[in-house]
Amino acid sequence: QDKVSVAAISGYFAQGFGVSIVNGLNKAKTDFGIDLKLVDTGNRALDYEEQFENLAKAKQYDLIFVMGWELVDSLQKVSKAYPDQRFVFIDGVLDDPNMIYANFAEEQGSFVAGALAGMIEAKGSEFPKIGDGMAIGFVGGRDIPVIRNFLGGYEQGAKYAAPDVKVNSVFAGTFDDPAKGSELAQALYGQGADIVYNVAGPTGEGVMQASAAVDKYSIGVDIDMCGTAPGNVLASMLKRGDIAVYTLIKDEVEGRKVTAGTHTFDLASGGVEVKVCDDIAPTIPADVTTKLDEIKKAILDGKIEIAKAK
Amino acid sequence: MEILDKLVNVALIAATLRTTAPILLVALGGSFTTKAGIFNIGLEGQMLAGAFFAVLGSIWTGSALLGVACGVVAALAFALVFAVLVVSFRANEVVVGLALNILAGGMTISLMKAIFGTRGSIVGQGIVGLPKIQIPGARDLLGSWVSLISGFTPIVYVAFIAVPLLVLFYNRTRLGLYIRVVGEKPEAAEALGISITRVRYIASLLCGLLAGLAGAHLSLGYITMFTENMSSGRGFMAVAILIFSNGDPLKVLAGCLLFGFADAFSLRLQTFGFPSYLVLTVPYVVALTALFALSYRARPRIIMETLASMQRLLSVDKNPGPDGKHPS
Amino acid sequence: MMNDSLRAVSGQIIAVAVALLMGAIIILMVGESPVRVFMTLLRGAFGDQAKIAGTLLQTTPILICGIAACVGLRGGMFNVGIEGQLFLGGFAAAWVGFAFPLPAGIHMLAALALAVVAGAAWVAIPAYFRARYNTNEVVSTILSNYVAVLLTSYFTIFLFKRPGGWSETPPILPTAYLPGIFDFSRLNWGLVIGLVLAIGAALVFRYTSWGYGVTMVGSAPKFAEYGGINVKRQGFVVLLLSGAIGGLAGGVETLGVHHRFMEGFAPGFGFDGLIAALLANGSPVATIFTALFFGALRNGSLLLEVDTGASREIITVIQALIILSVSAQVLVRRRGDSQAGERRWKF
Amino acid sequence: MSNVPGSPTLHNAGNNAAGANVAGPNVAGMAVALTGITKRFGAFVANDGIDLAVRRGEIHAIIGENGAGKTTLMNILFGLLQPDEGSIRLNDEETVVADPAVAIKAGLGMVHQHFKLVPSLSVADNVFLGMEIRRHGLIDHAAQIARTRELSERFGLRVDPTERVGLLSVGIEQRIEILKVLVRGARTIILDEPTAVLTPQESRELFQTLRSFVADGMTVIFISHHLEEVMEVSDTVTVLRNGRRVATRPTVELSKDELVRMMVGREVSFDRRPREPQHGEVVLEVKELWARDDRRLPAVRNVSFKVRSGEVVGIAGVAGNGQTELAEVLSGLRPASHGVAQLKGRNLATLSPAEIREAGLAHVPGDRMVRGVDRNASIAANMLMGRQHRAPWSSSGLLHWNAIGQNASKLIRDFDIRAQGSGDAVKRLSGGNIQKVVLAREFTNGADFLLIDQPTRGVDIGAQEAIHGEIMRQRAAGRAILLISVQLDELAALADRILVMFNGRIMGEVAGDDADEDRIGMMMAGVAVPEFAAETA
Ligand SMILES: Nc1ncnc2c1ncn2[C@@H]1O[C@H](COP(=O)(O)OP(=O)(O)OP(=O)(O)O)[C@@H](O)[C@H]1O
Ligand SMILES: Nc1ncnc2c1ncn2[C@@H]1O[C@H](COP(=O)(O)OP(=O)(O)OP(=O)(O)O)[C@@H](O)[C@H]1O
Ligand SMILES: [Mg+2]
Ligand SMILES: [Mg+2]
Repeated sequence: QDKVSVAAISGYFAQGFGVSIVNGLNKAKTDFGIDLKLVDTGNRALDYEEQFENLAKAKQYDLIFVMGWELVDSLQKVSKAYPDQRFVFIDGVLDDPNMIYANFAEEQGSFVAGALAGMIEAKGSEFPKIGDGMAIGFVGGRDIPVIRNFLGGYEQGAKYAAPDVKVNSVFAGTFDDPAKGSELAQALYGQGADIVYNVAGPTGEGVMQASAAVDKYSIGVDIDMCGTAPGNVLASMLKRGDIAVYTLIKDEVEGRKVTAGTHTFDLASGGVEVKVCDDIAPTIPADVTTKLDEIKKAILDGKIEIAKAK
Repeated sequence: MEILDKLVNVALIAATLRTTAPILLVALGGSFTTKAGIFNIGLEGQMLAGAFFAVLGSIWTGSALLGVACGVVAALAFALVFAVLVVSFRANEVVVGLALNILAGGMTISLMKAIFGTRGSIVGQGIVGLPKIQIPGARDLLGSWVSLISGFTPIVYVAFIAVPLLVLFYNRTRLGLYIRVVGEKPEAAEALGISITRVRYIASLLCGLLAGLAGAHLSLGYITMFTENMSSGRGFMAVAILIFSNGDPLKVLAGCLLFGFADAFSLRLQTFGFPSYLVLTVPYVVALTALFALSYRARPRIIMETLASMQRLLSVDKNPGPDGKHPS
Repeated sequence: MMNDSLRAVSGQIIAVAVALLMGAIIILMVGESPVRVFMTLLRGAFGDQAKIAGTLLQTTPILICGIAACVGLRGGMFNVGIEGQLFLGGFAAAWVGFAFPLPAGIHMLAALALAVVAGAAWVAIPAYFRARYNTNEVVSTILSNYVAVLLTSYFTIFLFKRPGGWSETPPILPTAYLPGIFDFSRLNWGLVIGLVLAIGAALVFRYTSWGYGVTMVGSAPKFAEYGGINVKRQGFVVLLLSGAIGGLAGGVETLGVHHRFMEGFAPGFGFDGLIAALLANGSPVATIFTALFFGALRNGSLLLEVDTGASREIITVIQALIILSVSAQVLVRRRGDSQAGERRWKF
Repeated sequence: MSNVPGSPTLHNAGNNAAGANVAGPNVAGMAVALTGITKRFGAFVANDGIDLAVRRGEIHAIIGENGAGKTTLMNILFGLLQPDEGSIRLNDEETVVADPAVAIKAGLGMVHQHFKLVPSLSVADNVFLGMEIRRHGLIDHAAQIARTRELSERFGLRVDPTERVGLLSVGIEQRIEILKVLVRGARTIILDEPTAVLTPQESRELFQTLRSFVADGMTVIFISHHLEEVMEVSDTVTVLRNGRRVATRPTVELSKDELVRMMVGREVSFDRRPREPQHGEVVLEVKELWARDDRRLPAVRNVSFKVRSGEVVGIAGVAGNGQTELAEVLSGLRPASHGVAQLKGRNLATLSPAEIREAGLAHVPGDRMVRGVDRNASIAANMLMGRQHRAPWSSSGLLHWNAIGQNASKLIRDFDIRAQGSGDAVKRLSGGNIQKVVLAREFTNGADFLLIDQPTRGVDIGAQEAIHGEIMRQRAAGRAILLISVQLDELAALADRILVMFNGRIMGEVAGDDADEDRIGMMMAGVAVPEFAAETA
């Protein structure tokens, strides 16, 4: 087989999860020498279909990775018009049987993150920097279903592991305003939350920096954010877009043509995971670690059902 | 009551000051152009350019201050282009302002891609942020109120100190006076040999200076990173405040505080379960309400006018007419 | 006369050329070939039937928003809130489209009508305060944009979200679709609506007593008042009309292209339209051409990203440069003129 | 063209066509000498090779028809415009007046036709604008106020330095303008139509001031359309016509008639018009009318009068004493706060401006640039205003531009408007011609009541004559006319009765035939003159 050629299209390459996908694509490019084309959709719904067509008409891409729910409509139309073109839809499953899906279980990772945060908050002043607010926080980007899914998992995890801990959630309404993220986080900290989980792209960066400013804890998302505020980042909930695209491309390069169907990336496959930051890990009480492992196992065994947001 | 305590406290005031500072700075910048008779809708772009180049400068030089300087220089460049087109070529200021906003958005993204290979945000990468200033002894004096005056990055102080300085500037310095005259009555300035062109250039550049500072504050002070479109409408907000304050520094301050407060307050409201999308409209709705209320108030008021006319009647002639009794 | 307009047109062309030259330099600087970039742009905009249709598709909302802006400008009103009116109009049309089954044709007209009403209603308060208390409409409409976008997001996500999937309303019923023009493109009758509006507006302004009144209100309000024209009412009506057309733009997008309302679906069209109208100096007919130009740039840029290494933001930059250099009108303006002179639009 | 040998200085400058033909005994040199000044606006030549020499210590009047190029010439002299050709010598020194700063430095000062004061600043700030007194780098407001007070006392120009200019009357504004010029150490003062807005008393005071200036060795150049003034106060007169200098002569050698002839190239009679008393029915009746100004203060107070058809009722008064507000109430642009005004028996308060026009009002507004025309629109479009809903200019909402254009062309001919065609933008016309556009529109729409506000303000004498003739024709045609003017001679020439307004009230009434300038002047200044006041009481 000659050189594998891959395109990826999204409006979110700039943000956490998108960044991890771009990382995976770039790694694949270095490792396998594939052709890679990144197309940024921007944010005008009118443009999407034309962009898909431009890619499909080129007839040169073996796989086209698509990320973002707002693209679904255009994607479905174009994939119907170009049935030979293989599209990989990342982060969801549609009802089109001809498509390849890379689905993530962000609610599982968020559940674990919620459990971790809840248990640590419940420790109160036994744990450094924790007050007696018995609350943890969540800052979302826009109030959209994907983000709600994170929040849902987080809330359920906290409730499961530490029923007394309250979850305060807020949304910035934008992914592009770190200053607002910082203010939101400070508002949450001010109201007694000691740990804030952010799922808000660049807005979330503000949350991480706010945790450093007030010396509380934050939890990163999508990629490893432990470096942004050392000592104040408790953990990162990794959503390994990089692993997903890399695996699929690897299959393709090695001659196992990726075929229609759903590929699930969850706790079990390492597609989502909670990474406790190295500088924090030693301070985590043993009972928390133990309980966390139990929870992970229970999820893997299907003993814990996590409701998905609609 | 507990809810109220949770909502309204020192932290809220501190947050108000933080949210106010960037808008205040950029609005004070716009005050120069507004006073000079130029409608500058390009504040947003100047601020964005300032934020981006401040981060670049900070990375390149490893110094936050030099970063700020870079941001200011970039905003000044935008301001200069604005001035050349609007003042010298007399282009429509709204077109130029909007185009410069578009340019700033496109340029920062293109440059980000060219320099860092990514779109989106620049985080880490060796950006040096501005330090927070702890005022020595403040804690002993003020106790828990200390967070109202201590612990901000330097540009926040600059923003608030700029207000009285601008009052002084407009009332007591020659340049300030000329800026006002050029805006209010350009023929007068021209007839006296005050160069309208020069004054408008200077006003535009002063505006760029403060807008650049505001941008640098956003990316090196408020937080330490750059992200696409991170000015997030603050420039437009400043334009709104400028119009109803007419560029007067004290009114600008009042408008910005109102806005900053609405912003900070609404962020807190969300934690009580109001839908985020509705809560997020609060600052804009507050600004709109203020705008409408102020213009409603500016409408002739019967009591005031009757008083005034009675006063005048008394002072001018002895036999008052029916005015007191028949206000229109 | 002829000479004047000829000079003006050649001025515009040279201004665009200057901007393209600057653009070429920038393209060189980011390591691409300007020739290739411009050829790709051309191909992307006019390369084949489908591309031309795509360009016209992009032109449609810019044109309708541009006409909305023109109508306002003619009456001395700066409607910077077209964006918000478009969002509300789009949502209103979608709502009629999915919530009220009606016979074909009537359904579409009803949906468009509600879009128009929504746009007008959204600008009504700023318009009222502008007319009655002289409240600056630039500010009030800019601010109401933010509210409109957030509000439609709220409607979409909290009240009418389509079960599962992205934040969008349920799809509208086919009875409400605005018919397409070709089967190979999403181009639809919205373009015709835009063209009719443009030419209609030009004719109304030139050839009706009402249009004469509006023009006078816009260019010399005190004179119009003196001449017996009700300036306040006319200003109110003009803003309302402008808002109505803005709402229509949203309705056309929803019914003609997307067939549902998506949260944040069309950022910037209002501003594009406003700039197109300003570059056309408030003339509806000239706006057809400026809108087409912007539409072509946008559509061309979509191919650019696929076929070359340049990013679409380069086009944003070039677009901004074009606007700047056209606005400078380097050739048609005399430089030594007094700065004290009046400006066309003053705040 | 007068061909008089040039003065020695000008001769030395290599120009023998200059017109300083006054050889006073103490000619030390020329304060100002312009040579061959030409200024074109596009194809139009506003100044055509003008030479002008002004002796030090004289009052030099410049007269000419509207659009003759007077203001243009002064603007060039003061550096506000650059000449296309020609040179300027100030105090015997060749000078390129690149901008007003150069002129000011050379000792020139200019009081403009339209005042250039900043309303939000105090009197003192305005006076010192551009040359602020500073201490430690900051403006010293106290010192400026003190200096202004001192100056105003020294030159007898009474002002309160601390008041905001926006609140002051036109007469005081002019004093401030003159103070501005003085404080800059001007030795040569240019005044462009200084008396157009003043009362006779104020004008007289002004002339006294000017006299005292020249007595101090200063030089005054002033532009005026009032020939009596020119005769009374100037030493030398320069006449411009069509952008050229026609003559420069010592005033004593000239008669008014000669001046007029030189200005317009023909005779103009400016006498009282012959007229028969008319006793038509009452068209306008105003009863106990009150109205407020923009600051919501009473501006019209308890005014009552009637205007009959075939009658011209004049309203005299210094600008700003309620005339504008009265006119606005009568045209429906301003609500009355009390009292009634009836047009042919219909209460104006119940009608919109458009309905009042329908009911039979024609209005020549005092502020013609703002109210009277759209400067950017064509003459035709301007002449359409108010009749855009009427046949034959429109039908069922559609305009008929052919008819509109033809009508405009006809009016351009009938009213002798100097324009290239009905498509010309109004802003290209001179002040007087713009006024004729307004008059042409208003006088031809068949209204029974003509409300005419300052018909000849800033209009040259030839045009004045034409306008006055037109007003008398309208009177003869049975129109009721309310004529508001600050020019007493105009009122005396045209009005059957003159009402004098002061501070919003009617101080008294005089029959047009025995109008007495001094008495009216006293009433205009607010001094009650018992025998007249009695009539209206
Ligand atoms: N004629 C003029 N036209 C335009 N701007 C002027 C004019 N004269 C002064 N300015 C501006 O006013 C400011 C003060 O000018 P000036 O020449 O008085 O400086 P200065 O005496 O050194 O003032 P300072 O004492 O404040 O340093 C400068 O910024 C200058 O650009
Ligand atoms: N900026 C300009 N552009 C074009 N034409 C002009 C301009 N300024 C003046 N003109 C024309 O030049 C001529 C002379 O104008 P100017 O103002 O000097 O006349 P004037 O003698 O002062 O008349 P008036 O007594 O009416 O004030 C007029 O016909 C006028 O229309
Ligand atoms: Mg003049
Ligand atoms: Mg004049």
